[in-house]
Amino acid sequence: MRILRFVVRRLLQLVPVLLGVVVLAFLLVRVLPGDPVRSILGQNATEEDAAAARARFGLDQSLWHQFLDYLGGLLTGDFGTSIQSGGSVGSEMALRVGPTLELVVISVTFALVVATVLGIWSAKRANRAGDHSIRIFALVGNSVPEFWLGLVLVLVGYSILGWFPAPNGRVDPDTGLTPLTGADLVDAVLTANGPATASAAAYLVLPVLTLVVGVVAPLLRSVRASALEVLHSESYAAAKAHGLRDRTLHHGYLLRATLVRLPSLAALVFGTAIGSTVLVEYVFSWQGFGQWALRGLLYRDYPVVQASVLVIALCYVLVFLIADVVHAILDPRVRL
Amino acid sequence: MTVLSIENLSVTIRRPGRQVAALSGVSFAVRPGEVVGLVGESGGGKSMVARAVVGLLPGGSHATGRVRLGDSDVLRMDDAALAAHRGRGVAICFQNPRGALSPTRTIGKQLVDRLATHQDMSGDRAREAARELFETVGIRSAQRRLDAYAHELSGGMAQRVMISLATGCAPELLIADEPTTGLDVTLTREILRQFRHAADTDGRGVLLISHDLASIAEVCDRVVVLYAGTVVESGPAAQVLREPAHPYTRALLRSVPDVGGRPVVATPGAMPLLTQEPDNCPFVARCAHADRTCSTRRPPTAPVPGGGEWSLACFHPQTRPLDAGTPPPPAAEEKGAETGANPKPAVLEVEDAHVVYRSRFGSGGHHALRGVTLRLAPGETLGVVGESGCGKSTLAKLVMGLVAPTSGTVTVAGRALVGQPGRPRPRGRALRRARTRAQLVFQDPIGSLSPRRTVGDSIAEPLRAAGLSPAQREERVTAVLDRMELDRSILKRYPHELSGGQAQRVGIARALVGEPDLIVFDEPTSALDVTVQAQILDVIADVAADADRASVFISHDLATVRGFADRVVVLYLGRVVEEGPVDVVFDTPRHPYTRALLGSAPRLGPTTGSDGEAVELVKDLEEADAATGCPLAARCPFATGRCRTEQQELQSYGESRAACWRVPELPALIGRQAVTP
Amino acid sequence: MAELRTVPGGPAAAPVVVPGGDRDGRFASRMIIAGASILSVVALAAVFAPLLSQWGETEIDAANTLVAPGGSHLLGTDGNGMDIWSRVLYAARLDLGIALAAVALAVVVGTLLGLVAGYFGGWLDDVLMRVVDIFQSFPTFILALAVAALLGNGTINLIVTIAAVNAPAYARLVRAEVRSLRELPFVDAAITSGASPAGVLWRHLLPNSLTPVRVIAPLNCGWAMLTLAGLSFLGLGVSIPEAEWGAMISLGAADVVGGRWWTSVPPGLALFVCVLGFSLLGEGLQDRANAKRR
Amino acid sequence: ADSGSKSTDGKSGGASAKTLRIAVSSYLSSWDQDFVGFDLTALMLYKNVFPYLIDYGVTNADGSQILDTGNITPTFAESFEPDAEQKVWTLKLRRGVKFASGNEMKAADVKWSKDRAFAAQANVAGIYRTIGLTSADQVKVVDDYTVEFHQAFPSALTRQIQAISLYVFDSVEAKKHASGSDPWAKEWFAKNPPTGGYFNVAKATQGQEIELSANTGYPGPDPARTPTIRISVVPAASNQRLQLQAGDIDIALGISQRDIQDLKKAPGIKVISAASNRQVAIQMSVTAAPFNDVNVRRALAYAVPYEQIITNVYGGDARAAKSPVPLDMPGYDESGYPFTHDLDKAKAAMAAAGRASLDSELVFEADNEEQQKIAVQVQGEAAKAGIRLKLTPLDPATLGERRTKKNIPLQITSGQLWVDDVEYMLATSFVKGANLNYSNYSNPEIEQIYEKSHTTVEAGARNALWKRVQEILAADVPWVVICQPNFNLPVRESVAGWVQPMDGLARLRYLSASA
Ligand SMILES: Nc1ncnc2c1ncn2[C@@H]1O[C@H](COP(=O)(O)OP(=O)(O)OP(=O)(O)O)[C@@H](O)[C@H]1O
Ligand SMILES: Nc1ncnc2c1ncn2[C@@H]1O[C@H](COP(=O)(O)OP(=O)(O)OP(=O)(O)O)[C@@H](O)[C@H]1O
Ligand SMILES: [Mg+2]
Ligand SMILES: [Mg+2]
Ligand code: NI
Repeated sequence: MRILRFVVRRLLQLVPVLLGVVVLAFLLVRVLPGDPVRSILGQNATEEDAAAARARFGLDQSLWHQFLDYLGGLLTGDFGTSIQSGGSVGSEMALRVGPTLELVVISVTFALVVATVLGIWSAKRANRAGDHSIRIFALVGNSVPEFWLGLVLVLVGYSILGWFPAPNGRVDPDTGLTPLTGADLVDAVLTANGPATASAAAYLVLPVLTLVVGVVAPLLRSVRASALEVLHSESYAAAKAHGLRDRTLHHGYLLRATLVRLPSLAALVFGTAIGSTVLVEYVFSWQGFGQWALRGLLYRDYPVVQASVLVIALCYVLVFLIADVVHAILDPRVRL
Repeated sequence: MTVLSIENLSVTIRRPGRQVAALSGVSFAVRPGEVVGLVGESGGGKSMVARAVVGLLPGGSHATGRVRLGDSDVLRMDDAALAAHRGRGVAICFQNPRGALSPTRTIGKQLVDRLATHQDMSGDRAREAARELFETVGIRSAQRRLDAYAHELSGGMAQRVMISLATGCAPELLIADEPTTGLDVTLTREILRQFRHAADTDGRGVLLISHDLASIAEVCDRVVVLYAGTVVESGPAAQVLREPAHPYTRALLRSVPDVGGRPVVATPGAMPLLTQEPDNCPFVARCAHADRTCSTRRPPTAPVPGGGEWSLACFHPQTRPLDAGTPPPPAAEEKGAETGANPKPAVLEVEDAHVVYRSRFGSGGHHALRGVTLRLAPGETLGVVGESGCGKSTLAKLVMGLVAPTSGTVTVAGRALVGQPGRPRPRGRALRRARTRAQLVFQDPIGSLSPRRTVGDSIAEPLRAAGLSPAQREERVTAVLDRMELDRSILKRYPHELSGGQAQRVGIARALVGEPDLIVFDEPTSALDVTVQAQILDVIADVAADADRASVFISHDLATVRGFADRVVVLYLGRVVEEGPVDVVFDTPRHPYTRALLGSAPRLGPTTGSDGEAVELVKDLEEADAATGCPLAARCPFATGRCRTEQQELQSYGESRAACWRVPELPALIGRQAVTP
Repeated sequence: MAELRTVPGGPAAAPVVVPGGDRDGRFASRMIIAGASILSVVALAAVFAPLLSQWGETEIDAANTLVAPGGSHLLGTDGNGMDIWSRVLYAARLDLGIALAAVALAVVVGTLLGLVAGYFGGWLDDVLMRVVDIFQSFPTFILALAVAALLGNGTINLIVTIAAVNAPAYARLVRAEVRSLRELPFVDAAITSGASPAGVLWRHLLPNSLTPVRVIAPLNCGWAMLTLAGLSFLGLGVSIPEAEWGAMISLGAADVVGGRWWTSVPPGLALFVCVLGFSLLGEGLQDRANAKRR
Repeated sequence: ADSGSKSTDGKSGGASAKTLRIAVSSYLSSWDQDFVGFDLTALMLYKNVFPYLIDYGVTNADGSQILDTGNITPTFAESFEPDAEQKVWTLKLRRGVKFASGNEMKAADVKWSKDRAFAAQANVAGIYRTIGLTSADQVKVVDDYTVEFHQAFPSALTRQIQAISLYVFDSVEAKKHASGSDPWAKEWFAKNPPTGGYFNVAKATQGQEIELSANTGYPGPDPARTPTIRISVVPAASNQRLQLQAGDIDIALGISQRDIQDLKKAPGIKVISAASNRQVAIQMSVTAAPFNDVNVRRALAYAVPYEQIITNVYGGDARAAKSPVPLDMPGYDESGYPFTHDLDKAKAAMAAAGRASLDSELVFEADNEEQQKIAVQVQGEAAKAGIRLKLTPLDPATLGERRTKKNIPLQITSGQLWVDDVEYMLATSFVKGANLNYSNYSNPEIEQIYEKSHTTVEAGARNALWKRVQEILAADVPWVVICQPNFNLPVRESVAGWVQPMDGLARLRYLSASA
């Protein structure tokens, strides 16, 4: 399989990148000012207490030693122990990644669908009122800071209209959801928990909306431009000039050709969305990965920061890889 | 009875700030089973006619007149009628077939779509029909090709698919918009025959659009000549081509080089861009016979006396046959004698050079040149011919030091321009100076100029490398501009503001300005319009005649080489298959491949350039693979086991050399082939 | 290719008019004009802020905190007693300045990287692009926090941060452009004319590879502003109490709930309008570029 | 008025007497009180889920219930009494106290818990030093229900210190999760609290919500009044406010000052107010330029706009402070405290220092809106006296590090002393090397008074010492004391029984809600 070979080759290429990320994150947290252990010791701790605490977390070792230990841990899937909580970073992270990924994946997917439908619609009516208004709307949405939009949505959707649950989490605890993956909607569906599914979905609406509004504009722009290009392309003109029916034209000649260039942009958008969830999480009390990483950074919880950087980087490169594969599947011209 | 009848069609395109009168009172008709050629220069309105016929005029068009298809007027059809009309009534083959095929749908599906829409076929039956159609247009292993994508096809193959798509709609009228541009001669003939076939067997009307009168002459029943959106002449192909009456038709024909050695006569000037329907003869500015009447009144279209359907829009119809009165070219012997008598040190020496393009991943690669040996003295002009992909550009790059030989050596004026096996790698300023000794003129005149640098900058580039002061540079640049007959004001312009002809003059100016020892022309005219091509060929002929400079002229078109090359080499799949003085090779070709090339070259009138019958190659290029032995073996009708196994070396046959051991037997073999095809 | 239009019916003699064509690019031009005018207004406001407001950027009117719009405070005051109107005006300086400087820095660095990687290819390309990958996959806010914590809050650091986040995209863009440009004949022409590698890069590849950059940069400026606002929201923005829209919004955002809209809506609108200006400009330019490609 | 309480959760809405919902700003960092975890949410939860053997009593002040720091009573213990020398303290455990696991609390649990604290060399171990407890051997098990604490020296602060340190873990349960490499079961503690306090942790969803249920195994006085308390994490203050207004939560612990002013007028909500001992100050580094010059320090103390801060930052809800000793603390004496907002005097002081202007940075906690606003107000006025301040918000880690390095020229501090006594204040804040002495302040006379106070027990004599302390501090001005903000807590009207914690850590056991 050529695709498989391509994937393997790309995966190999990821190794140096991830290693670079690991090294960079490792060094970066350590050159930052701030003492990771002071905040867990209390005010009355002496220098000896601090030294003992450092020794507990291996922070008294040489940088090399620490790095090799860390790398060795990574290879066995051990992300280390959080300085702040004393718990295993791996298991804490497992709890946090699910909710955030769920949020981002749903948002980006939704944004992609919206962008595709509206983008093509818009391109077919290029330079008419409908087209213009859609583009302006997308631009407007794109120009509002996400946290601000989130706060307003909470005020309107929850406080004034009362349509959505309070921004106090991801699912109603009374529904007794059994966590599996951490992604509540997925868990609810997997455990066939009806009320939890409804609740998780209701909780998702506003944050997803916030993110979608934030990311849909570039996607829409791209789809519209591609669709226009296809509509103006010789090949589409040829198909049209041969009198093919609209349905055939749409499905056979427009859709796939339009979507060819979308995956790499979608990956980019996915990356920025992961980055900006930290704000959305704050506004909607989402308690996901972003807030966890941010807190880790504020308290210089080295293992947490390192792990979160690595995981975000991993998501990022994997999403790009997936995008490339999808692109290769969509576009027969791509040589693998 | 006519399939298509266009009556007094005028199209004006109005956009804010500009207006183009694309067509002005065009009238002609196409009958069933008839092939009508629509010819003229670029911008003449040929495609606009095609668009009007399918109802795809560009936005902002204002159209008057009628485009009748059967009983109805295409211009005034409603959406439903148009939808029914497109495909079933008319089907178009587009100019750039690879671009006109959807890149993301298999060609099989694209054809099935047509069959499903217009012939109510579906499922397996449609696929089966698609396969058959592919076979009819000459696609081998059609079943497999059904699942191919457009980008996997060669130009020729793509054009065949395009034709099958168009015929798959079962139209009454088939329009082909420049179906053979970019294809080489052997393919062109093959493709054009498909249209003749469609007219003859299916009784369709065919409208064949081309800028190249010569190539379509053979298949057309009638031709219509468009100039600046007006029909200047139309009539039976044989008559119009043999004794064209309109000065423009004559100019057009004379711009086309001919393998027979008839010289190219350039017509100065360019086609005007009309903003409204002309009220004079649009050709007046370029016409040698023009008088006051021509510039004040528009000549009406009138039948040529005694010409049957032949009609003309000119106050001064010409009657002489085309070739009369044009003197034969200056004898080539003169030059040859000069080089023979005076062996100067070679400017260019290529010794057994191989070029392999490594593929980016993994092993293997493309062997683009295999053991080419050349030697060129100052004042000499070498023609290099061969079909697309045979390695002509690679040879040019090799000479220019843009690719390094995988083995073998290349020197220009005694110096190497690039790292070569077993030699020290040239570097730095010395290398840059050495590079300016050889200059290249590119196929794509505009693309070879840096888009964001002014023309002046581009021309002065070699001088900058030579370290000249700005004042010196300016002096040299103005000198060369004068020689290229370019206006000074052009120096401040950017490439996209130039016409193709101007850009190519600039390209030649840049090549000349550093007074190099060697100039390589890589298909310098193939991207240009017919009449412009003739003008540029004039310029090149002049440059190539410089006594202290050697030139290499690369072309896929044999005829253009004949005009001014001293010697010619024929490349096939990276190998030199034949070599010799130009007239000898053209008049007595030895190698079967050379014969095939010459045989398929379009020819006007009765002149036959070479002796004997032509060789027909049996397969398309892309299906031939050069294994060991003779590269042509897979396509050569005379190939034997020995051809397939034994490497062919150049051997002398008279004044020329050819790499084929069967040369002596060939005339006899060809005779037999002609009898039993 | 042509717009696909059917030709409407009508009497035989009258000309048949195909609609469209004339509107090509008009919307793009309008967007460009609208974007440019918005930005000029903002720029003017930034320059003439002292003339347009009677209060200073950080001047405290202690007796009037959180007063509603009207009276001596056109748009009211914030919790510190600072005049919102004048702060919104002054903030334009920092916001525009940081966004433009950050994008400029990103463009310069990214372009250089992309040029070198794209032109020389080979291992250098591999190494540079992996570095770019690393930076690009590094989470924005963590990078920002790290820079802020490393260098302290301040304008320069914000510029560096936002530039670091954006530079990889430019590097990729320019590299891709250079790699396709490199195959074009004009590069060969420059080489055979004896231009040095630096000359080819600088005089031929650079100017031509900037076309997509020019289109992306305005969009990116808008995006940079939003990032800046996000950073301010996380407390990583400009130094307090300098006026910056994002910081003002994040300080005042919670007030909206209490009905004190004026602390965050005016800076929010200003930010919105400014980003919209950039977006319109960018989208217009992109439209135009696309139209040209067609 | 209570239109918001339709809400999504029918169960809790209907039985609101049984369930109380509290919003906090962040999830606790860890359940392990010894080794890690030092955020306020965590400390508050510890107070409620781990058995503290002695705790403050409750008293009524100005009509509100407050913790009585002067009255420390046994809760999970029967008694906690010293011997005659005040060196050996005997702790008698209450019988029948059950941990969440059902195990009974025994002396061994106390011993194991204290061993663990000493092993951790962190929070408690540090605090114990002040009362002469430095090693695990000093804690001795007498019988199943009796433990002795052998202090190295007698201390007047023992009860106070033990009130904040004497918590006990379920050692039987915890030991099950210990291992050779992890003898103190740290890994397990991080996620699993071996509780047995007034409440047990019924369910904890990491980062989101903690459900507490009343510990039915507590036989002592003042058991928890509400069977279930839900603590949900809502980081955005404005969201807490909206949810409180909508009736989706009953108590909002993380609401901003401005919202509190609004909520006072909101229907269905009451704001519990009480004077507090929390003091806000600016500490000046007396060992580094420019604040090593006492005149510069004076200049700043005159330049700070005290009233303006009280109005603008606290909406008037704060008491002006006129001494480094907190208001209400025994020995407080504001006579002779010179500093008010007076720019002329500030300029004069600057002139006395021989400076027209100077530059410095003012450090405060990032993400702390209150401090940020104070900083802005101070910056504005100080500039008028020629003191140009660069505002530097620092994240917790950087702040912590710089504080240990003692290299911050000016910083805003805010907090309350856990022990309501000037001796404790001196010990923590004004003697050389004290932990909260970020000013690096030291004065030989203060050191002397501090030594003397260990043995001075009579109140009058102590007050005389404290008067002198306040004179010295007013002359040396190591701190600019800004004010003492009142405590405000917005709750639903149905909430009753709030006891104002003088240590800032809510005691949830007193809370109840009427349906
Ligand atoms: N979409 C359009 N908008 C404006 N002008 C157009 C458009 N298409 C063609 N034209 C103009 O109409 C005239 C005729 O163009 P047309 O494409 O028919 O020429 P052609 O003979 O087919 O040339 P070529 O050989 O280059 O294909 C030209 O002057 C051209 O500039
Ligand atoms: N950079 C390259 N990498 C790999 N293969 C190449 C490269 N350039 C050319 N080739 C291949 O080498 C062969 C010779 O190419 P070349 O461009 O020399 O042909 P040509 O004779 O100039 O053709 P044309 O008439 O189309 O210009 C072709 O098959 C082409 O596909
Ligand atoms: Mg055309
Ligand atoms: Mg070529
Ligand atoms: Ni078009």
